[in-house]
Amino acid sequence: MKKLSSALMILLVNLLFMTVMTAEVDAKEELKNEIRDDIEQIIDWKKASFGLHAEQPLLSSQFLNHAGDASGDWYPFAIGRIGYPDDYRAYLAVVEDQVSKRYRKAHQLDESKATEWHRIALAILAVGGDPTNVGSDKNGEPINLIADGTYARAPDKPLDFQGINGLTWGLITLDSLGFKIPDDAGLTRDEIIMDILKRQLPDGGFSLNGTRTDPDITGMVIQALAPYYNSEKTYEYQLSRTNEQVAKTVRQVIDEALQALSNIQEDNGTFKSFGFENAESIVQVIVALTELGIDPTEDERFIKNGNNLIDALKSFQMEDGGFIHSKRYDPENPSADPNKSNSMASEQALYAFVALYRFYEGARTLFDFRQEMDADLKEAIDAIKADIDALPSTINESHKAKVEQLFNRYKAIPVTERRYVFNYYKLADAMEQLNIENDSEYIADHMGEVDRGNGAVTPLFTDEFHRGPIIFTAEDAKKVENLPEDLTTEHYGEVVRLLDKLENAENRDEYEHLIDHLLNMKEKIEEIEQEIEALNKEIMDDLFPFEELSVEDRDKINGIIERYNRLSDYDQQKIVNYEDVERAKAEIDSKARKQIVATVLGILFVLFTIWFVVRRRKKRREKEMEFIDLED
Amino acid sequence: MRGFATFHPFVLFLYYAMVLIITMLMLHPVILVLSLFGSLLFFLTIAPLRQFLLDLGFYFLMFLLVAITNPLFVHKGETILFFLNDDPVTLEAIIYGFVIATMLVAVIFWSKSFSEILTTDKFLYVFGKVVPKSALVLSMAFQFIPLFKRQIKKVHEAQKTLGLYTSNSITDRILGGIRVFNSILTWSLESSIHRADAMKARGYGLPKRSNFSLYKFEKRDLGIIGALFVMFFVIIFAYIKQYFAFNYYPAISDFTDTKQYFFYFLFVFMLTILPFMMEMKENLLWTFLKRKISASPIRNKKNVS
Amino acid sequence: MRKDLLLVAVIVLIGVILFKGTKIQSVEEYYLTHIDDITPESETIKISIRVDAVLEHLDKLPESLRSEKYIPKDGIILEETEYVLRPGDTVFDVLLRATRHHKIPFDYQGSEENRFGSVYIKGINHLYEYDCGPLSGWMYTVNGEFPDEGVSKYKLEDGDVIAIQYTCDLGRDLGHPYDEKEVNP
Amino acid sequence: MSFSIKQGEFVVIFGESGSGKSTLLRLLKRELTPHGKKEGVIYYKNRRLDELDDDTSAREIGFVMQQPEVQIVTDKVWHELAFGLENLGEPTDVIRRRVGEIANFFGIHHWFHKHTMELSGGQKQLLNLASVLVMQPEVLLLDEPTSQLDPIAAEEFIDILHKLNRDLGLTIVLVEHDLEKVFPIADRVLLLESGNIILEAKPEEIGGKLKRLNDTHNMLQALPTVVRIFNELSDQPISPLTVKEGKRFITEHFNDHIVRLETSETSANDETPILEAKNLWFRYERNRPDILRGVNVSVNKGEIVTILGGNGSGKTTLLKVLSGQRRAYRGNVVLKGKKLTKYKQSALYKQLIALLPQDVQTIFLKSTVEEDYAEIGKVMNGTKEALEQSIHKIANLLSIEHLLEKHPYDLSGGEQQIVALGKLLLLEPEIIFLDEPTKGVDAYSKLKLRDLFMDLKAQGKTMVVVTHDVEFAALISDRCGLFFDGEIVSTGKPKEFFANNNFYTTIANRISRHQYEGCVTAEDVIDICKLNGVKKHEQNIH
Repeated sequence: MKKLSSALMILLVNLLFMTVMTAEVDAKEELKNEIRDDIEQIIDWKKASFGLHAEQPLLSSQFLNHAGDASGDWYPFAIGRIGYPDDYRAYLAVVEDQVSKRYRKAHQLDESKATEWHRIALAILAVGGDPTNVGSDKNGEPINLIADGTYARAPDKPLDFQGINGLTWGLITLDSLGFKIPDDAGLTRDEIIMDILKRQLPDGGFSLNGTRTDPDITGMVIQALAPYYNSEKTYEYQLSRTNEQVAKTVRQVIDEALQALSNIQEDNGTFKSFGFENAESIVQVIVALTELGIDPTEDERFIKNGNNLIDALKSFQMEDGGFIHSKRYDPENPSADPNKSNSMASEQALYAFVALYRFYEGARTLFDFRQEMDADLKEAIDAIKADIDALPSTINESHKAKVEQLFNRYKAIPVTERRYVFNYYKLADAMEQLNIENDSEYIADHMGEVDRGNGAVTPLFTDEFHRGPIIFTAEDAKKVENLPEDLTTEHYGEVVRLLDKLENAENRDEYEHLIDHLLNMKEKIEEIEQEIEALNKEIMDDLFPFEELSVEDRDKINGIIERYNRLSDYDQQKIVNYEDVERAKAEIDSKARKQIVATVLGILFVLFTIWFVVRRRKKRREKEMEFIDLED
Repeated sequence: MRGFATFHPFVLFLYYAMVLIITMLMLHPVILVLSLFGSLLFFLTIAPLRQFLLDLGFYFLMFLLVAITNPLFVHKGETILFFLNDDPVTLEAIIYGFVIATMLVAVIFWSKSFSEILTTDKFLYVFGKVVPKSALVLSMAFQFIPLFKRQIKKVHEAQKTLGLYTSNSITDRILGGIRVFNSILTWSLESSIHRADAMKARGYGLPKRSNFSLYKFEKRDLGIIGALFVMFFVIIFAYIKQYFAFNYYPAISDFTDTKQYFFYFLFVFMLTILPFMMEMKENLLWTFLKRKISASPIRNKKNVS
Repeated sequence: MRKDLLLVAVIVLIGVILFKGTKIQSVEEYYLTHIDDITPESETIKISIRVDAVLEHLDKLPESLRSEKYIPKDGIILEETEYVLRPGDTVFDVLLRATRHHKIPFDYQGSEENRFGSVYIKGINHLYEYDCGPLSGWMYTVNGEFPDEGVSKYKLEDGDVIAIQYTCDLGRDLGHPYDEKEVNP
Repeated sequence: MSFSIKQGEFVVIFGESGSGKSTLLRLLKRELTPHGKKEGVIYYKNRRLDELDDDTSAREIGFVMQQPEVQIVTDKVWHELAFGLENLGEPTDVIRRRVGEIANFFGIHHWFHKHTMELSGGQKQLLNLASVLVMQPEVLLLDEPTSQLDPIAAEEFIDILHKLNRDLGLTIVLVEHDLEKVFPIADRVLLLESGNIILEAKPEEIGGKLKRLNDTHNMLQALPTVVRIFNELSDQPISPLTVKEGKRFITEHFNDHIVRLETSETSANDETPILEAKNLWFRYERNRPDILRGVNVSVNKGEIVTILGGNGSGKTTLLKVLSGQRRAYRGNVVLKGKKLTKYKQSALYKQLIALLPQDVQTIFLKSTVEEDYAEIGKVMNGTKEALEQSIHKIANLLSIEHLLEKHPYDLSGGEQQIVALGKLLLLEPEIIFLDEPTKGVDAYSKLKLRDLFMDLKAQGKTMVVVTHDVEFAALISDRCGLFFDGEIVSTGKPKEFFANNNFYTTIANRISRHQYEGCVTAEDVIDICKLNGVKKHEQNIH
């Protein structure tokens, strides 16, 4: 009876639990669907902004022209991480071409910003490419964005050259697939971590330059440090701001940072960066939380007045599906119109939703690009998490065996996967309480696993996602023929995409003749690009400052204007400071005019003066003769 | 053949005062053009054609000069044509320059005919009527000043031949000038004693002094004064009523008002054209009379002195 | 003699033009070469131009100015706008940049032309001194205070807020505390 | 003194300068009575002069002064004429009528509207006379009215006076030093000396009476030429007065055996020209007529050359060109072998050239003659002592020591002329140019001037004199020239020069030319008459 009753009890509890569970599961399912809709809306908005239909791939010609720049990489990154069906190949082809081209220049991707490498590497991974083998540099060698973007940077442009941004994104990039850092690189993950930790502010958060927690930077730091949350390594370092000597684990720092974020969260759930509530700050905090396995809809620290982060983020969404940066007009940032969806806010919101979707789906975190875990491991981790959660809130000696057993199970999980035991900190706390020695390996020592590797598009969005053989269709061929004679850089993406498709197509032989044609086109476009670049450089180098321009520069300016006029309207947009050329032209014209007028007037002045003097002299001579007529 | 000039000096003075007041007071382009037109026409009738053309050429250049100068210094106005040394050169300022130049040239030509028509003795007469004492004083001044100037020149000449003050140094010249001036003062004191004697000898200082003039006030003078006052008051009335209001800054007024008050501009036209008409009338009369004279041997035209 | 005078006048005129400079620019060129780029990093000040005081005395204005083109209904010719503060900038420098930037007509008397030794604001947006009665003219405040110095003498600091205002009553209508002060020093 | 003047009488008063002529005249005009102590009574029409009412006094006694310019009050001729009547408060109609009347009488209506400045000296004095006469005076007082006029204008003026006296019966009292023209028309002549009337007689008796009174009296020289000649040759009390009478006197009384006076006059001066002008052309302004048209002059060292010529003929201009004040646009003036234009102005007027202008007052700048002389020190840059010395030397030479402390303006016309010349002499010039040196100089002073010129000539100074005073030219010249129509038409020694002229010649020549040749001065005539002797039958008569 007792047995029965207890069984009944268990059944009852289970039943109860089950219903609660199903209710919970239903709620999560609904949220996921909502998130899915949001993702689709943002993508549709982005497509619409390029004049594309919802059925057309986002990664098509016009969008592809932005491949490799800040406005063109985060979208493929985000949609690749969720497996939105799109033309990833095209993007990969263009971005590889871009990188190859940029590598031929003096500063490669950028003179000082390492984050250029990081962003592109992450995007390439997301669409299934290999960032360690991208196109080719001027020597024909394949380009390794990982190495060049992190440990193999030029000594005078180290990772932290651009501050905390370079460090966090460098670490994220390194950890994306668990890239190894060569022993002779002179840089270790620990060093990067410590470099980040040093920059912690007294209030627990992080910022670019300021003294108070900036939600964006703090969020990014957490995202970068998240894989090491479970590491027991204590870092001893000196805080760069206060010169205070401290010894802390990553977990301690992240917890402080989370508290700092929680402290600055507004009552409506938003964050302020530079005095403005904005969408991007919320995004960074959401992504940070998902990296740590924290559900933003549940963690009390991030729910203010019942407003959670997702609610807060959605308040920035416009009817067209896009997001605005801020609800208030900022004269210093005039592109962030409070009434118009903004590309940057939208792309960040997009990847926040992707991160959330992945989180609820139980997939790897947003910045963990490794193959999804196999079911066994996942099960094991879930079981440990459940058991840890089941530990009573007050621990005593009687639980020691249970704890030790849990710890052993934890240690059985590969080091690099242990981060997914999100509630490990409870176990660690328990062990500390029970004085059980915690001899778990330092995670940083084991993060380097691979030298190279492909990312993969995670097919979460749709099941239809598949990768068939590449067929260059008649439609594609027609597209080639439809390309205009007078090519502009506008067609660059399209040409590269078609070329790549054709070269890799199974039916390549059928359209062999188009390859040369396309190559030719590409070359032409590259010539135009070079011209644009040359013009931009000349404008920068030769025309500033205007005050020092002289009439001699006139030919040069006229030459620039002539070359500018030869470009197509689209390409003319790419001349960054053309307004300055016009200004310079005006300046020079007026200077030339000034000289002419001055010369003419000067000559007149001299002539008139001579005339006057001659007249005066004649007058004086006459006056000498003149005499009052006294009566004779 | 001075048709207009034969009017009583008072009439002439009154006329010039009115025309000058109107020309200088009302900055309306139409009025100024009318005034310029009238002054030019009249000057043409009293001056030789050659002199008239020469004057016209000269004042046209001056006109341009004045017109050009205004926009260089005044930057008011809405329609910027171009920038000169970062200062706007505006259409309004240029037009205003032309208007001012028109006024200036009109005033100059009125003044030129004024000095031709209203000779010093006529002027003195008018003045003397207003302030009787001043007429004699002015008359004496007019006689004495040239005398004084001539004496200075004579002394200078004489001193030069004495080898004094011939150097070109400025101090020397100034010093010389002062000495000469001193001696001239003595001379003028001396001569003024003599002149005082001469005046006393001729009864100056007797209590019942009268003022003689060569001019007679005739009926037609009265008539023209009446006409002048009527025209003047109509014009002033229109001015006070703002019928002649015209703005140059920041934008030039249009001419709708001008059309509306056309009637009043007619009076301005009549006033400014008056001297010319008088001349013309006289000319026609003369040609007519000449024909008559050649027909009959008797000359019946009274000689105007 | 007359010819000589004319000749001298022409020579003087040419001389003056030569001396003042012969830079001739079209309107577009002028505004093109004077647009000021605002960068968010630098120190800034704020400037506004207002004619509120005139709104109550519209009857005093000459007819030609009684238009919304010159006197906006809200009294704002330039709403408070932020500008970069360059080192050594005076109120005048900023005013000149702002009016050029917004293509607002601005007429002034150079510092060398008057006894104050400072630039004197004659007119902004076609509204000139004395246009609204004998006590009218342009005044300025910095952070709400009426400085004693001329516009080209007052050196600005980061964050200063300048208000250029038109007064119809020697500043009393703007809350200027001193009655006897000069309008627009 | 006491005297009376009848109505309609023409009385001439003469005497040495400083004899009180002007003072006497001014006493007769109440308004001009000089300050000072006055004794005695003046009656006008049997009423005391000082009891006359102002109106009558101003109206009935007219006064014309010496200088034409200073008497003109207003700027216009018509106004000047009206001035007196205005003062009397006459109504416009009356003024208009009277002014018109007088203008017609004087022939003024041609320049009725002119500015008074534009008139010539003669016209001015005429205007002064007319503007007095317009007030219809009973008595006309004139104080040396012709002294500033050229001979022709002076003659015209005297003629008008004669006409007024003769035709209108106007009472005229004339103070005059040039008696040549006035003697024939005067009714009575008074000779004043130191404030006394020492002689009062009819003009034809004056010569004889004065000679009897004192036959070396200075004023004998001031008498008209005819009277002087008569005085020397005859003791008769009634002298001829006109050229006509003089001619008759000589014809009737003197033989004509010797027609020509032998002169020992051998030109002692060397013949080297010190100043030469060749083909001078000059005009004041480009579009005005030529004033000099090819003038040729040559002046030898130590010579006195006189250039005669009418009014406005350009004599003064010639002098200015010769003295380097003006430059001829064609032709050259050569001074001591060097072109005048090559000299510096300062060098030219120091020890080389001096010019005495027509209006000598313009020479003086200071308040005493001595101070004025000291001015020259600036030019001559000698020591102070040297300057003082030379001042005294000159003063001594000119016998003007007594004038050194006086104000230049207080001097008489003759004194001014001499003092001004003295100032020039301080510059030690080699050539002295003189423009009308006898203007305003009385007859006696003229003689003094002549003596001075002779002294200077003896010192080797060269002099070029421009004048229309024919008598004076005859007295001083080595050579004379007639300037006419822009050139010098005839030159010659005075005797030949005047002898050859019929009209433009001296009175002495006119009196004697029918009988004798080459007599140009009174002295010449006296000499030749004495030489010829009195006609036999005449001797007995007297």
